[in-house]
Amino acid sequence: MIRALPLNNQTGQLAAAIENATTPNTETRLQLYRQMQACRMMEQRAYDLFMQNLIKGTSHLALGQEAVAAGFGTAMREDDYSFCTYRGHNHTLVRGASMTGILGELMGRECGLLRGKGGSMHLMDAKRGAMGSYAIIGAHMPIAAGAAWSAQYRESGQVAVCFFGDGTTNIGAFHESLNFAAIWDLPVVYVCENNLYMEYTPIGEVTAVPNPGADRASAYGLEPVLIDGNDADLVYNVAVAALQKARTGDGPSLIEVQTYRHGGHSRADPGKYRPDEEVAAWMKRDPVITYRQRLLDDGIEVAAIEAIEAEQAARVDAAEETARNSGPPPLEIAEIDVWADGSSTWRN
Amino acid sequence: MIRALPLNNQTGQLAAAIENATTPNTETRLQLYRQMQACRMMEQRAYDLFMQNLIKGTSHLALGQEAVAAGFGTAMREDDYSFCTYRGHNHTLVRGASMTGILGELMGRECGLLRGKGGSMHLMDAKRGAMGSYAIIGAHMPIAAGAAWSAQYRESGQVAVCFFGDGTTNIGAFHESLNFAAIWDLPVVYVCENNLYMEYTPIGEVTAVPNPGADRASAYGLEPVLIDGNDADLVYNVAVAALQKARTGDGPSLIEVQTYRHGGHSRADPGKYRPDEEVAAWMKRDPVITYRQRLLDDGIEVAAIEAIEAEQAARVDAAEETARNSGPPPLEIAEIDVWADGSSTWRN
Amino acid sequence: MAQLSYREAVAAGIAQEMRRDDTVVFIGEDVAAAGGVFKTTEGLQAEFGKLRVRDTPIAEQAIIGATMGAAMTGLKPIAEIMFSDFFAVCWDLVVNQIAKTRFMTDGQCSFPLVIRAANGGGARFGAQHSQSVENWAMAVPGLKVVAPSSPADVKGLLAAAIRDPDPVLFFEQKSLYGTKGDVPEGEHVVPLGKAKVLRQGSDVTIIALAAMVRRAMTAADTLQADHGISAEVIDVRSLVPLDTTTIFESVSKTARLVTVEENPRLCGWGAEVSSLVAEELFWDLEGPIVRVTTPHIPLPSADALEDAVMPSAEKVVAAVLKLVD
Amino acid sequence: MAQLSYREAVAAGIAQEMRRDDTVVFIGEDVAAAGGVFKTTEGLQAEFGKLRVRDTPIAEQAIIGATMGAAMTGLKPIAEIMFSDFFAVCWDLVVNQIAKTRFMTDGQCSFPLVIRAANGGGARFGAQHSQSVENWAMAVPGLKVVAPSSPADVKGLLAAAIRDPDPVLFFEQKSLYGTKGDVPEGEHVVPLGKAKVLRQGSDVTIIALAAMVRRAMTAADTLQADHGISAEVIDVRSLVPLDTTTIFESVSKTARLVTVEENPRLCGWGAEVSSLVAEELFWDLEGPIVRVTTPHIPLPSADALEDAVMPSAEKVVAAVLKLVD
Ligand SMILES: Cc1ncc(C[n+]2csc(CCOP(=O)(O)OP(=O)(O)O)c2C)c(N)n1
Ligand SMILES: Cc1ncc(C[n+]2csc(CCOP(=O)(O)OP(=O)(O)O)c2C)c(N)n1
Ligand SMILES: [Mg+2]
Ligand SMILES: [Mg+2]
Repeated sequence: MIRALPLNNQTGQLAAAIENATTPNTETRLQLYRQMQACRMMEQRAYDLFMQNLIKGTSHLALGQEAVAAGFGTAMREDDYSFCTYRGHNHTLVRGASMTGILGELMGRECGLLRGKGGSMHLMDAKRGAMGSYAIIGAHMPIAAGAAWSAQYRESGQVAVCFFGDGTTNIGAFHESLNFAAIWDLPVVYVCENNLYMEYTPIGEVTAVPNPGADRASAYGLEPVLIDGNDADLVYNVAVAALQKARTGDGPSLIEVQTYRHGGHSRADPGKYRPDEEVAAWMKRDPVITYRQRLLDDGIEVAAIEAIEAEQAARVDAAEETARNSGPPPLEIAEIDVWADGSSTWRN
Repeated sequence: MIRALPLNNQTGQLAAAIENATTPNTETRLQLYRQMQACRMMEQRAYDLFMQNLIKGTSHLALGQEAVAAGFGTAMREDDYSFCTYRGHNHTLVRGASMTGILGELMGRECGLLRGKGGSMHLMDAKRGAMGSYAIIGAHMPIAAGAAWSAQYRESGQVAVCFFGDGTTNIGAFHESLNFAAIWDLPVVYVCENNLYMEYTPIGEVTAVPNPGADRASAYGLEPVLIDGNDADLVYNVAVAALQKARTGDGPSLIEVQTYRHGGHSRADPGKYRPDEEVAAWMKRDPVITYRQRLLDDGIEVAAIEAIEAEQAARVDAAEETARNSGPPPLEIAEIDVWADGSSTWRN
Repeated sequence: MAQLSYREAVAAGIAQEMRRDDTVVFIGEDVAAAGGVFKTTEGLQAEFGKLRVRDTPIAEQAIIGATMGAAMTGLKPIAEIMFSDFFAVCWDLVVNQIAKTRFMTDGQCSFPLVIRAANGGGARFGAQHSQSVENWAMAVPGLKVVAPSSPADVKGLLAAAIRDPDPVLFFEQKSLYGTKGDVPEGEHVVPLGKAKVLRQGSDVTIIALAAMVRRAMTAADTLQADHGISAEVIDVRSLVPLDTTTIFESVSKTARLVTVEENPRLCGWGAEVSSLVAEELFWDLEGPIVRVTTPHIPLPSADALEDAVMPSAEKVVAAVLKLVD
Repeated sequence: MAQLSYREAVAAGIAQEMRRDDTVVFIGEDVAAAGGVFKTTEGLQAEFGKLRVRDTPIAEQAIIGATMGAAMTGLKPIAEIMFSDFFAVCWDLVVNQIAKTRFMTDGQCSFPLVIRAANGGGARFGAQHSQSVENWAMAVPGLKVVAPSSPADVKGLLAAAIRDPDPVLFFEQKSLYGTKGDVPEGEHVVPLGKAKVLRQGSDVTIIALAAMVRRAMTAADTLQADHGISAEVIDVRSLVPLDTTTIFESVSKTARLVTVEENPRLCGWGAEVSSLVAEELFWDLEGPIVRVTTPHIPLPSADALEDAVMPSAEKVVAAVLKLVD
């Protein structure tokens, strides 16, 4: 069940945890499935809403990558922090953010999580520990380290989890953050979602090592970890181990998960630069469909699975409905909340 | 004679070259000694000039690190490019820059290499391939990659050599540059002069790995190389090998050399944070004094050595004399040469 | 004349210069095989090959640093920063290295390079992908700063920027990429540092840049039609060098100045031009100098909000009316 | 009152706040064990321990990013950027993340943080260690910008900046570190956003910031003594929020304005103030608004050259004489 991808010298605390992990219990697995379906259905709906031109601007879907958000989201403590990118709808949703808020934000409606001020690339639900989506590559990595530093200083036992892509491993902020987190033993888990492409360019063409995350771990004294990111059980187990490690003072982790986005990089991109066979091979490894089959194979009742599907489908319908009926944000809000006093005044 | 410091997994093209290298010939060795003495005497004189308050602003001496500049400077082709830092007097001198120009620049005189416009941290002698001294940590690393890219594109066979410190390995530009150089197979040699301190902080306190340069090489698919940087013969041999590798299209190298600065970080710093025993141990490994003894032990005539010493002492005296007699730069030059047309005009 | 889009004019300008000078090379993220995320550089790699048109990693410091190193050693590189907001991740290379090294080294090196970037709002991309940051660049000695408003200027000014021996930051307005216009077919070069009087007028001078130029023109039409006010409209085109001759001539004639800039209020290029006029043409003025800007806020993402805060033709009209009344 | 140097006032301000609030923490390069390269933070680690006062690697993006992350999760961090020129290596974190995230997220998070930096010229450090970059920060919505001119203001404004719930960039003028002045002994807090009239006058208003304040005062003395001109001198102290009330009151009275700023000419804070006055107080003015700035060049290193290009009391006098004559 637990399948780590082979990697040289992959030894250490996390490798041992992966080795010894057992299949999550049924309740957890159903939650993993629920989270994946929630993400999947929400983003499919978002795609439909683009097509109807109800979502303006850009948007970056993570269709095909749901097991990562679901695995970590399920493993995290409620008060843990998460930091993600413009491709962060799912990471935000799994922390408990309102689906209406997410779809509303994509549509630029008043009911949006940010009332339309941020847009699809900047989702945040701070009261649920979803500490924001950042649209400039690498920027959130040191910010996540800072949240972890704060947790460490306050001895709160919280952990920060930071999601980013393969392409992000080549920017300076990646390097600074990893070194910084390592020397201060910060409770932060860096999750590199390697979906094989930085926008339109295959990651191998711009990266000096085959595994952009895992092959860099030793540069920070960290254990190299590379796993199948389409396997929700595995992601969950690794997440549990890395969160535990961070929570008990054993410092940061860098985890590379291999996955694939089903569509293009962003709204504007049909993703045609990818070989058909590659796409087809990965579609076969669809994390939602394969997990559903695995649950059935493992004897979980189809009724339980279908109940989740129905419940999430209804949730998406309701969210869309509410978002559609929400008006545009009041224009006044464009000039508030630059400052903590609620104003945008720069003079007296 | 050739002593590489032990490092795990140190295998590859450069390790093999170090293994197989022989002692440089006598002419080369006398040149190495000449370069080291030139650097040593010039910087000692610079120190005296501070004390007389003839050098304003800051200044960063590399007393104790001369074998690195000498080794590379001697191995480089005349048309190769070098890029260095604020601690770059020696790297500039060994490329053939005028000593008068260097001391004059430190003193802010008209005879300065930059006529006083740049100061001690920005020495450049472009026509000799000394492509500048950069005072913001890490910035020159991608610039050196660019010069190497240009050489590669023009098929000129030139190599760029880029010197930087241990502390520099923790900044983002380091990471971006190494990855960039590696994927494009650029003819650039990155030389990390590990003098154990980033300013006043021991490098180990702020770095996640014991060897800040060598332990990062594998993150860029490069061979880890760690050598004694106080051994001019060894530095020279490694430089020859790395330059050759770059010139023949085998791409970049990252070479960590261990060395030590005898004085403080900069003019303002007496260097008191360093344990006395540490300083004493390194003074015993003074690259100039130990090399002199080695040459004698290897049967080189004392007369040849003393001739070099006398010649360089005279050179420093002459340089100081000329610089002292040079006036302040004409004030008009403060407002020229922002643009290639010689002007600083921003309006018509 | 050919009809080209603003987007197509980018590739046309680069191609024109790459054909005549093989030291011109071009790098950036997804610019080569994919032709750029805004499709501005399609066809260049096919025509000029993989050595001259290259994709890079996400590493803006490496891109801009390499561009600088190449420029000081014999090439004429062009780099793309995908969104001008990302200048912030490589600002040191731009402002501390590229802008200063020639001066600091007493003129030992030149930096014939161009950095192109998609700039400005209107695409509902949110605050980190919508900024107008020409003023960031204008504030730094050693950088030339250009921002075209039409396809013909894109091609001609880009060609001039590539030929220029100094570093040029070339701001392409992303909301204009789809707009079309006539572009001279053969070699086309528009000198840097020349503003363009787009419309003659006698009552007020309106100066604008990039996407704001059309809004200023629309405002001028309305002012004429509805209020009988004759506005002269100037497209500044280049902030450095700044064509104070053309601007001053106009203001001396109309005695009134309104600037229209997309950037947030404080320290924009409009402030600089206003302060120049307030210092040098004070006695010619017959009224306050009014600046129309985005308020001093980050740009909101929702379409309704974004439209509400950016300068519009209506806001320009209102500003002029307040001034001329 | 105690006599403190500008340098000592930094540590005094930080210590005052760290004593009253243990969520205040402080990080930077060589700031802790060594007390800072300018010796501004000596004694802090000894008093507050290694967890509250920490040395970092050379990694400004990590420093500022961590500061942001800590601020949004319950701490009140202070970070040092050793030289303000180095803002360029972490500008994205400052301007795109810290400045915008509160606004973008509809106010979900606050960023009670301070970034201190040694700013400005006069130390013969050359163009990469001598810039005055307050105007870079002023141009970005979401940042408060403070630059004290005296030890008392260093302590009091720094304390206010630390208490402020918004991000404050605190520019310490490195050429002032050695200057001394009276500083109130007990708790001392000077509110942000209040300019200070240092000298009353009736003929012209001179506004200045940081190191330029003394030069403005010297100029005012000379103007009075040698020319019988009565100059009012205002220390702006804070660029955001900007105390237009105090400035406008003064200009309404004197009808003439001279700004003195250390940054290079284009798009400085003086341009902003000038444009505000040219728009809102135009009818009160009796002459042009004159800006005294460093020319639009990088700063040269040699003492003779550096002194020649920076604004001086003589240049301010000359500007006023041209204006008042
Ligand atoms: C500093 C910076 N450079 C470039 C971009 C444009 N950009 C947005 S997403 C992206 C690709 C990111 O690839 P990866 O890290 O693999 O994440 P993925 O999109 O695959 O999830 C790029 C280059 C950016 N947002 N920020
Ligand atoms: C971006 C940046 N941050 C900080 C500094 C200040 N600074 C100058 S030298 C230095 C230490 C550099 O250490 P290292 O790389 O080991 O070089 P060394 O001085 O030992 O030669 C620091 C922090 C700087 N110049 N640039
Ligand atoms: Mg990717
Ligand atoms: Mg060092």
